[in-house]
Amino acid sequence: MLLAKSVASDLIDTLTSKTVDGIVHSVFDNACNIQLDRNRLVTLISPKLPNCPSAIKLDIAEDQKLYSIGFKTGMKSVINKDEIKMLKVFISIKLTGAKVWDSSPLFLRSKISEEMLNENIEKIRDLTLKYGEIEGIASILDGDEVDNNYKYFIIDSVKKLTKGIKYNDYKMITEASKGLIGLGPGLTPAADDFLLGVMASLYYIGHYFDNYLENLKKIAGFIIYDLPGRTTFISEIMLRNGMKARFSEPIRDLMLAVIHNTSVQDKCINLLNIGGTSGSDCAAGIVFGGALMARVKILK
Amino acid sequence: MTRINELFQEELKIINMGLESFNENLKKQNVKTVQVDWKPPTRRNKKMLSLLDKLK
Amino acid sequence: MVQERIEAANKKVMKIILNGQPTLLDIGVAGEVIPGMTKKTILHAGPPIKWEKMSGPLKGAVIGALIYEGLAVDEKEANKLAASGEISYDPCHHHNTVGPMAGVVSASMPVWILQNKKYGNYSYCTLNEGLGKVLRYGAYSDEVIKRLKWMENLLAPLLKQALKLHGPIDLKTMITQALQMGDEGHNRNRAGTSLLIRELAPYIIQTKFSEKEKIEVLKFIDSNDHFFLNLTMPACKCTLDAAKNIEFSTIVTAMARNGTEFGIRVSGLGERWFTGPAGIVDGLLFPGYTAEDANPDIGDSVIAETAGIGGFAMAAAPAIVQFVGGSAKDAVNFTLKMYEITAAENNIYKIPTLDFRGTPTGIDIRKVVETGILPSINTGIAHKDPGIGQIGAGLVKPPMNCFEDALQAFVEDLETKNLV
Amino acid sequence: MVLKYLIRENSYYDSVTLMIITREVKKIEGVKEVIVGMGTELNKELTGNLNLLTPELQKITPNDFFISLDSVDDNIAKKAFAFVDELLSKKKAESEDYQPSTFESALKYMPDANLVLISLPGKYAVREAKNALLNDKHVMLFSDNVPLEEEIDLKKLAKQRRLLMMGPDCGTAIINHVALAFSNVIRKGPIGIVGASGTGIQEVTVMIDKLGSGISQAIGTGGRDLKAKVGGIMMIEGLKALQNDPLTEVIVLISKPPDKEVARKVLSILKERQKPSVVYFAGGDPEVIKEYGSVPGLSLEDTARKAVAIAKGMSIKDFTGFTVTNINKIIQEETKKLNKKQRYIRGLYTGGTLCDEAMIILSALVGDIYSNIPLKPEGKLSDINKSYRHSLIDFGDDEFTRGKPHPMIDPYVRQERILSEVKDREIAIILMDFVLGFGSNSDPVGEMIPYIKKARKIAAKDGRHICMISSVCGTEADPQSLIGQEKKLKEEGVIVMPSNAQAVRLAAAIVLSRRNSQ
Repeated sequence: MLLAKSVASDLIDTLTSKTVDGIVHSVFDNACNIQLDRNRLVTLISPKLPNCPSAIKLDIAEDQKLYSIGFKTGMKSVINKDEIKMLKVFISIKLTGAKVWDSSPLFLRSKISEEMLNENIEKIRDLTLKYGEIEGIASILDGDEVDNNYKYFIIDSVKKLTKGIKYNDYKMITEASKGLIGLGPGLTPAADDFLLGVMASLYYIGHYFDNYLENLKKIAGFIIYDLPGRTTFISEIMLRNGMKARFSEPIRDLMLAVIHNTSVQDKCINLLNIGGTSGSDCAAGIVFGGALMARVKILK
Repeated sequence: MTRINELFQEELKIINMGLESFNENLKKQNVKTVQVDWKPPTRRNKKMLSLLDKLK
Repeated sequence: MVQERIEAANKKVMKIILNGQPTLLDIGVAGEVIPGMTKKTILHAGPPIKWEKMSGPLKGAVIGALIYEGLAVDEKEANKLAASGEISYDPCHHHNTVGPMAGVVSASMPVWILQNKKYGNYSYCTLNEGLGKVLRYGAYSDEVIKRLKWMENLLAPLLKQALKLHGPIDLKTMITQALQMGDEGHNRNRAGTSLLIRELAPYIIQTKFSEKEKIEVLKFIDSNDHFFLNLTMPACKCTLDAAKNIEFSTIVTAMARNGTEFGIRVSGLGERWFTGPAGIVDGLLFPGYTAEDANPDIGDSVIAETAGIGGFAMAAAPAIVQFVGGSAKDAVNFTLKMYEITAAENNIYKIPTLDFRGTPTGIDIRKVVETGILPSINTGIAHKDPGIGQIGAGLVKPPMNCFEDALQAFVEDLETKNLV
Repeated sequence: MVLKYLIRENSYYDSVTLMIITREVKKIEGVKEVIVGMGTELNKELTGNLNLLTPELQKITPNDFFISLDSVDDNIAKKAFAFVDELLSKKKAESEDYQPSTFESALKYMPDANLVLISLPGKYAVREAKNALLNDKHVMLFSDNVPLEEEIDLKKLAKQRRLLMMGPDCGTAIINHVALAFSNVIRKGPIGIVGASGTGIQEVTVMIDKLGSGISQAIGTGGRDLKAKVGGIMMIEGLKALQNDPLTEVIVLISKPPDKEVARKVLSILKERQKPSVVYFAGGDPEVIKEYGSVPGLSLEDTARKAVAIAKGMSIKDFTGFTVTNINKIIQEETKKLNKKQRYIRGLYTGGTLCDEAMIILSALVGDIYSNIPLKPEGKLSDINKSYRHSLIDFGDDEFTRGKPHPMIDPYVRQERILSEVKDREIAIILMDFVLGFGSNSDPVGEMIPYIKKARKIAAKDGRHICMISSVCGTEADPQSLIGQEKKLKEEGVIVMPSNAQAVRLAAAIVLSRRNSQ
């Protein structure tokens, strides 16, 4: 019997005493994804990883590999708000009594000046180019220096996206995102991480400039307008959570640091270390989205 | 009826010592088989082998 | 032919081991019941070792025992006394005794008294102190000393009375049941502890102690899953001791480690120890600890594997496998591998998940050397600094040179008797 | 440019591994472009832009993983993908079945085992084989380079304990319809086979299956059983067993030309019992065989046809022609395509006995044949890597396989050779065998197709047509699909013949018709 250390609020809210069937979608060293139905996911993670939406952090030793506990792709499981039971094996995970990690946004009043905000955004750009992985699409941050196939392929769509958001042109936004969703290496394709970063800035910096939440939500909605079937299942869930302003701890911490001017450097480095190129691609999105919102300030 | 003819009447049950691909192919034919994780008699040194042989 | 002679000797040894009847008789005071024990004797786990060579947990335990015995007032004084030469250190094994982890036994400590009903030999073991900051992990704070005093003045006398009322307990049957309830007798003893409480509870109630004291004792035992370990170990010890010194037998009758060295004894080679460096345990560390914190392997509890349970019955305890990062199937594979180096299958200790096949029993040094397969031992991991306690659990293997040296000595022995 | 791709449906790899792959593969010298990712629309579109897209890649879904790679030549691609495979398949600590460490413990784990299949390195294999025999287990010894004396001791011990000792160097056997090591899936039937040659048994059993009949048992004895010193110990034990076996009605014996004395001993065993038998001694004297009442086989195919005829109670006729109806049309067409200087045949064989049979048939029709395993010493190629006039190469022979996997598993050596052969302006025909069944490569023909294409291009550069002829030794029930393999060859314009013998005869006929039309 394993214990859950913490459970994401967005997940626990959707679970009731009625059990739901799940199938193990994929298993890695520190994570195991269980697909509940068409668009619901449970991610079991090692305590080593930060909290993120739809995740359950297991109470096991840091270096314990999840696949060695016995999770295997295709394995059936049964889930309700108290427990996850893996049917064929001896494993069950107790959820009752686990800490709830609130994945919803933390919009706190900010007292820093606009220059400070812009400075923080530029700092993220420099750190990403210096420490980040640029095999994905983070290379678009530096103009001409690095060239890789993805950069040329998406430069127009990115320009169209920023223009679309600036002029509230929903058609342009959806067209732009159609040229981005699903592109790039990685289990969560690089461009998806980028879009997640854009949405993070949209919400947090949008809130800094006192935009109405509904306006921000509408724009986010159009960014992932025709998402189904365009990218991997895991990435789809990530973008859906992003649309509802639910971001993983490293992203949320960085955004809070940017609008409160606290330890931007550490939080940024922390994000850059996530996954292969995911962290850097997301940081690139944050910079693009941040620079845009700092210019536009109030969305129509 | 030689012992070889007895074999022809039995269900094949195989001990496979060596290439694992042979074992996999036998499993594909639903043959009861066991793969031996074989290593040279004593991995350390000849001395131990000679000691063991003295006790044989 | 020498092979027949060896096979005959081993057959005899296995008969003795499989017919052993470990029975819990009584509780006594170490200094009075353990042969060769004096006020200034400190017994410890594993093969012989000098004070200077001892590792952190063992030194801590010695210091704690000296303070507990009133031979020293504090750590400084105890340290001086320990190194003074006045204290004589000896392995528990040399006195029919076994002790978990540091395994330190001093004169006034209460001990279980067991007898192998079939062959009459006795064995002894202290009572288990529980988890966390305890003497066997090298802790010696006041809290530890206080608990040892409490065990001496309340726990032991009360259990002694209860045992007298109940009469001797057949441990072999109890261990057999525990193996079929998810224990393997080394790292997992929850079932055994529960069976013991159930057996003694009615008699504990009848003892002449206050309500509060009885509750205290029952709560103490219930709070410690490993309470039964200190009975499984002497049970294995008296089972194996009956099979000591059988000429020409290559069966291992003792394995133990003192935190610095791992040692084995072989039936046909009498009292001699064959030692090698104690290994670092490969396992699951509790959150917050890393491999650097781990002390090399320590404790007499590997007597369980020597008698065919513990790591040799892992298939019976799938829950344990989580510690070694494997699946339930791995537990079965670990046990199956042990059949390759043992002489017989146990007649009583059976494993449900292997269709009640007897556990692999009686390690044969010839098979260990020939196959290159080492006994796999489930064990707890102690922190290398005294007084911290257990920081994980996992699997460890003895150094191969113990078995090679033993084999060489065995052949040389035969050569002197020109039988080879 | 060589484009290679890999698809893994519904599989997910952690992004750090993927990043390492992309980075490391790009570093491999000779890799032009690589793209790694999931099969989303955009990734496929981008892959198309980089012209790394293939029809197969077009069909994958966002939850499928793919790698597409463009490199200078195939070796680079092969190296890159070996690296990728290693990274992708870093085996998770799955717990498979229990694997005992020694023969004794395997015996304890499976006491009712009745056969031990040994493919350990030669010097250890003998010790384990003896161990198995002493424990009354039949043995199939796949390992080669076992000293002859050891083989004799093992076979004597087996005979004394009335056990089978198949091998050493025995690659093919089908016992109780289980394909052991390199064997095909053959229908059940009345024909029992004892053979001293691996691919010989495969060709005969496959032919029997194609003719609608089947086998009871196929016993391998290893290539040296009929040598004088060994004296046919296991061949004789095998024949006796088949004679006592109620399910065996016809006995077939296959071997290279045996020692005279041993041949007599073996044939007299066949003579004693009433069961009919067909004997193929690879070019041996048919008269001796007739003397002892057995039917001589003129080729592996002929042997199979005769055994099936006897089994079906039909009349026995020699067969040395073709079953292909428009054979003359094929011969004319191919001859026309060849220029005057194109005169020689080059045979690239993975099966040793098939190569032997080809040499026997060809030397009778077109004269001297050179080889790394010549019929006559004077036919030995001075450099086995350089063909001369008519040359047939057995890539399974020790000189080629030392330290390398058998060509039936890894086609690398033959892939290289075909490219060098076509550069010779005097060659008219390339002969190739493809052996299916368990143990062989999962797609033997597929592996050769790119090289056949390249070979044709090389020849076409100076207007030469190369006539390629093949036969596929396999059955419909084999793991590789026989029809699929033959279709791939035909699509490349390779003439696919029903048997090795007919393929070789066609080659001879074309070369002769080319010479006569001079």
